[in-house]
Amino acid sequence: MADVRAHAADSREDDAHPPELRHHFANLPAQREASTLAMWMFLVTEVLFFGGMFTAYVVYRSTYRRAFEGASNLLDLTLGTVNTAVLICSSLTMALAVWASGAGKKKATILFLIGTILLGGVFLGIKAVEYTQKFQHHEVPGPHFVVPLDERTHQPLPRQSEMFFSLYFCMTGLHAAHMIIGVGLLTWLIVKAKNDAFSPRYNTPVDLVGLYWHFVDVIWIFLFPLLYLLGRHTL
Amino acid sequence: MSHGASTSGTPKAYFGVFAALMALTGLTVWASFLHLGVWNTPVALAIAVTKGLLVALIFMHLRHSPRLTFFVAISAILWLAFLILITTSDYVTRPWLPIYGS
Amino acid sequence: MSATPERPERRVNYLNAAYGVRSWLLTTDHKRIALLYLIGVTFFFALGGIAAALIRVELLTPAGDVFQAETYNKLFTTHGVMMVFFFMIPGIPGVLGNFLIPLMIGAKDVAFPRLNLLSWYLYIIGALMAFWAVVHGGVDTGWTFYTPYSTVYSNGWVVVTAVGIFIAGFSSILTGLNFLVTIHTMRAPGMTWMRMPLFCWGMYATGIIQILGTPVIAITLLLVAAERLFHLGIFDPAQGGDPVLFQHLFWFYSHPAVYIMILPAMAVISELVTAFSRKPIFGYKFIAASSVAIAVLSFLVWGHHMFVSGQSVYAGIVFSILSFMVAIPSAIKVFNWTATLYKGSVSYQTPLLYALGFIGLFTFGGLTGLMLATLGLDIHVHDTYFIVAHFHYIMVGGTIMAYLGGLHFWWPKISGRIYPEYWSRVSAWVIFVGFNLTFFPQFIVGYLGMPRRYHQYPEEFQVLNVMSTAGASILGIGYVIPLVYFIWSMRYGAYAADNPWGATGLEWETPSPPPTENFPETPTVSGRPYDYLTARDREAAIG
Amino acid sequence: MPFLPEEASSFARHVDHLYLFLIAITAFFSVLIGTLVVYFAIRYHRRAPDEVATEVHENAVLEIVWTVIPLGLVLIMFYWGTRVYFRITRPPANAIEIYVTAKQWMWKIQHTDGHREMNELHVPVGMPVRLTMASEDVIHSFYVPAFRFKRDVVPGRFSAAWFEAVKPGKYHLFCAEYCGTRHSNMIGWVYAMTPADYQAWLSGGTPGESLASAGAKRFVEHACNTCHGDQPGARGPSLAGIFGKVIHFSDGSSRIADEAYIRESIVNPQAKLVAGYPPIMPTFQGQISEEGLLQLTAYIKSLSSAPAGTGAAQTGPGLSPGPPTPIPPPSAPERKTQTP
Repeated sequence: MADVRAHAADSREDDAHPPELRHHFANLPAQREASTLAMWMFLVTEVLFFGGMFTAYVVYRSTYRRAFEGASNLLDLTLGTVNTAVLICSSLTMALAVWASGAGKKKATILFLIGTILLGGVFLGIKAVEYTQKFQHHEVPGPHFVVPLDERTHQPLPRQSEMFFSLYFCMTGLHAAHMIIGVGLLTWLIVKAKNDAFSPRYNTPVDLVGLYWHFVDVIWIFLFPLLYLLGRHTL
Repeated sequence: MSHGASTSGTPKAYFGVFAALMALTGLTVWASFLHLGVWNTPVALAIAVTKGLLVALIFMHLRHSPRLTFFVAISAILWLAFLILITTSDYVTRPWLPIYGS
Repeated sequence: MSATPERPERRVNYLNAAYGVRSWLLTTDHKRIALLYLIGVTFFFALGGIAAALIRVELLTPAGDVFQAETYNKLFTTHGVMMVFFFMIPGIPGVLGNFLIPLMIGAKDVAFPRLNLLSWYLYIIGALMAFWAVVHGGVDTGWTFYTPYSTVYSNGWVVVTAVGIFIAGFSSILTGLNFLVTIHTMRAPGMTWMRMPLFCWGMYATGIIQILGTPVIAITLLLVAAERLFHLGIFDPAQGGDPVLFQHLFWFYSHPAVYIMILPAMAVISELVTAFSRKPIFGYKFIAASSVAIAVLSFLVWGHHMFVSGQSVYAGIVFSILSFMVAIPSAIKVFNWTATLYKGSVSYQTPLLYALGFIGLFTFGGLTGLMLATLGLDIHVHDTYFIVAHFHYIMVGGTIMAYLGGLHFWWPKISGRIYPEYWSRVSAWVIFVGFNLTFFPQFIVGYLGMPRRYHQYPEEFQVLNVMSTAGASILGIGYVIPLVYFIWSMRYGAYAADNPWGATGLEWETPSPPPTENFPETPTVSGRPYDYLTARDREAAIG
Repeated sequence: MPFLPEEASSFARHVDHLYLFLIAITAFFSVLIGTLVVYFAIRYHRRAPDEVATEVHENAVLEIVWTVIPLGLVLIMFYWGTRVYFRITRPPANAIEIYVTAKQWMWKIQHTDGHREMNELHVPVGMPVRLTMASEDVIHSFYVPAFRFKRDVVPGRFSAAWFEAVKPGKYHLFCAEYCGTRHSNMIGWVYAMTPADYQAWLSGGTPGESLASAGAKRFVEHACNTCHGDQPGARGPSLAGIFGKVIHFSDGSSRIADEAYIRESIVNPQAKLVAGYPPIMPTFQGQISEEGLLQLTAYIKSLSSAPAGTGAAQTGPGLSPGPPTPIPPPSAPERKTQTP
């Protein structure tokens, strides 16, 4: 996803006269408005990018309802809930970082950015734990997949539960990839913040990375109920 | 066109949204254990949509953004709806084929 | 034509502002990036063209005696992938869009110049990956990658090609994004939406499709690659997957993609017809609205590719009626172009020959498209040469004609030179004749039942196939001639004035070729678009 | 007409009439636009280099006219096309059942009375024929241009379509959906024969074991009868007489039992649970070949139409099924049918 970093890099702009103003823009607000509009359009492409998998999820869940409900109950609910909470906290610290950079509080900005990275790291850590659990239980789709047993009836789930795990790994895997890119962007922001790149007049890059991070959080906000909670009522 | 600090909200607003999101997460987990029959999924989706709106409007300061950004966000939801609804309409209407015609 | 302009060499322009490979490969000037796209797009058009020539050679005889079946399948896949993803989709937006949009709206450059250069690199990386796959054994799935053949049974370089198209897809997304933000935020003072040239309206509509459509094929190809690498079963029926779901996700993008190909062509034609009738366009608002209407409606019609594929009867009916609705804005545009010629002052130069060719062939291609939207008929003609003929009439008869027309029209602005008028008219006619001889017989052989992608076919179809191959060779020659004289004109062509055609538009108010910063100072715009001096204005001026 | 293939099926005529209507419209508008464009280009040719055009104002009425007229024409096309489509997609009740299995690069065709053919299909003229098709690997498409008949054969489900030959003859059979290396070799012939010839052909060749009886064996082999064995209090719903009837499910929805439903219930039984029965049936996804699924479906259908005994093939009126004979020697030599 090199384009995301380059995209944010492009709107970072540090050139002559007011240092951050690019030669072809009239003034800083115009440049900020253009960059924000571009970021929102990029987020539209991300919505449709995940949208393809949500379509597959909707179609296969209606076709193989029991398999999906049974397989979903095998996911670790506590880890999922904790992950959701962690991500919401990271969204909070990210929003505060954007506020701090806009208010010119350099130290607070850096602290909040570090907080966001740590929370992102915790999220990825929990994801890694979940993935290793799946590997151990042979719930990873592909040749080594073993049809798991239903939580309640201890009967083997329908074979199509493998489809649920295929979608689970594709969706959460792509989400995790976006998280990793987000963490990369945040570390780059911290480096710039240390060099006094941001001021109340110019904090566009922090704002844009904030938009991206909040978007990744919204994706998880939808992934969590659709993947973890769909079958709980059958228990 | 607002710029600088005024585009982002106040910390107080952020903590309010944070609390709401945490509460809604708890709510959706709790609600998933209830036997609401066919209503389980709509309830979960409604909660997720509320959380998404909270994040978008306040964390992503969509409220203060120019109208154009608002349209861009709406177009994402609309096209996602086109993709999902029209595709599922094919699957829903597949068994409607009459077996023995007139 | 004004007196022979003084040699532009002495004046600094974007071509001689800097020399050396670094100045080209690291440029952020939208005009240079347009030329980089021109080189890349021409190279991959040549590749696709060679594959097409070999296919036509094979189809001279009913028996598959020139190539083995495996090689033939790789040839038509290469032709499809190269032409669709690496020529048609980046073609007009990358070359003419990049060069002209900033000039037409009076801006110094696009909104994100470095992102623009990144788009070119993504395009080249993606295209070269696909080219590498072709050289190392190729892909035999067809450009549509239908599963489960592409995921389970094909042993070609599907993953490398899919990732190549995925990367080139991002180039298309970022180009669309760049154009949308540029048109929204960087129009010159006074350049309201209703004073913007129709070319920009067409590119705006194309940008909408690029932004909203491309991500879906990106995820679809990613899922195909994941399925091949990790043996997932998302589209594999043996593990519960549904191949028709792949077709839904694939065509959700790929039908709007054909509008990514035709909308820029229509945008060019609006400019050509106006400039060579020396008359304001007829129905400006209707053409602009039609472009955006096509962009939106194009996302609702993809099911007409799947009438016989097991899609439900009722979904077929819904897609059929919606496909008819999307045809209406195209009809409105054709009528408005024709009305623009009425009472105009029409001059026969090559761009106009291409424009007239476009209007004729696009009308015929569009109407055969209506035949395919008709449920009762599509059952018989789906996956036959009737379909091949239809989309070639739109893509070759439409988009490539418009692309060449646009290239000739703006060549003086791009290179500061005039192309040879005689040779360009000859090649225009050669292309028109060669094209019709190639693809009209395919309508007939298609309705007679010859299926697509056939390496060998029954004897009774041979006569029509021989005609088609004959036409293809003429068409091939027709395409080589412009390549020769455009390169020739770079060095030996006459110097072009700033406005050789006397056309309106901000791009004609800059020198040819324009300086790097386009305009000495940002121009202001007033009055209606295309306000050509008309007879009444002249009498008013004299009176 | 030289540019139309033979009209050898009942709906071919309707498709061709629709085609001629659409050609007329295409020709009319292409000629109209072509001549207008050329005429304007000549009539208003720029004679002097500084000649200017005459002002022509926006004309909203004209715009509305050339929006409404295409809209009207397009709706006519849609209506006519959908009417022909309904004729094509609605199989009549008394059609002959023929099962087709598409495999990478060949068509295996089985008649209900046990006749098996490779890349060839013998059908009587004047009788509707209903094909139930399944694919063992990739997507194929059964395409008979002379019948204007085309249906994709998607793996993982049954595809059903019908035609009725009206003219005896030998017609091309193509695979229309790209299916791999020898896609262009997956062709064959459809022989439409007069009923007398068809009878001769039927009784001539020695049919193998009928599909329904093979299905009965498989029904026992997979222990389906342990639950679906018709005895009272069986754990699974009885399958006698369900074909073509409406089945009510435990979540309140209901559906007509067709081949697709039977196949889905074998491959993915948890999808639709018959009211009053627990979801205990295991999935047979990937354990029964396409051939086996066809045989089981034929058997279950035979339970619905024939009141007594099993294995009696469900055939149309006037066509007596071939006598059940022991397994024939390797396929009898191909009989050359006399086409008029």
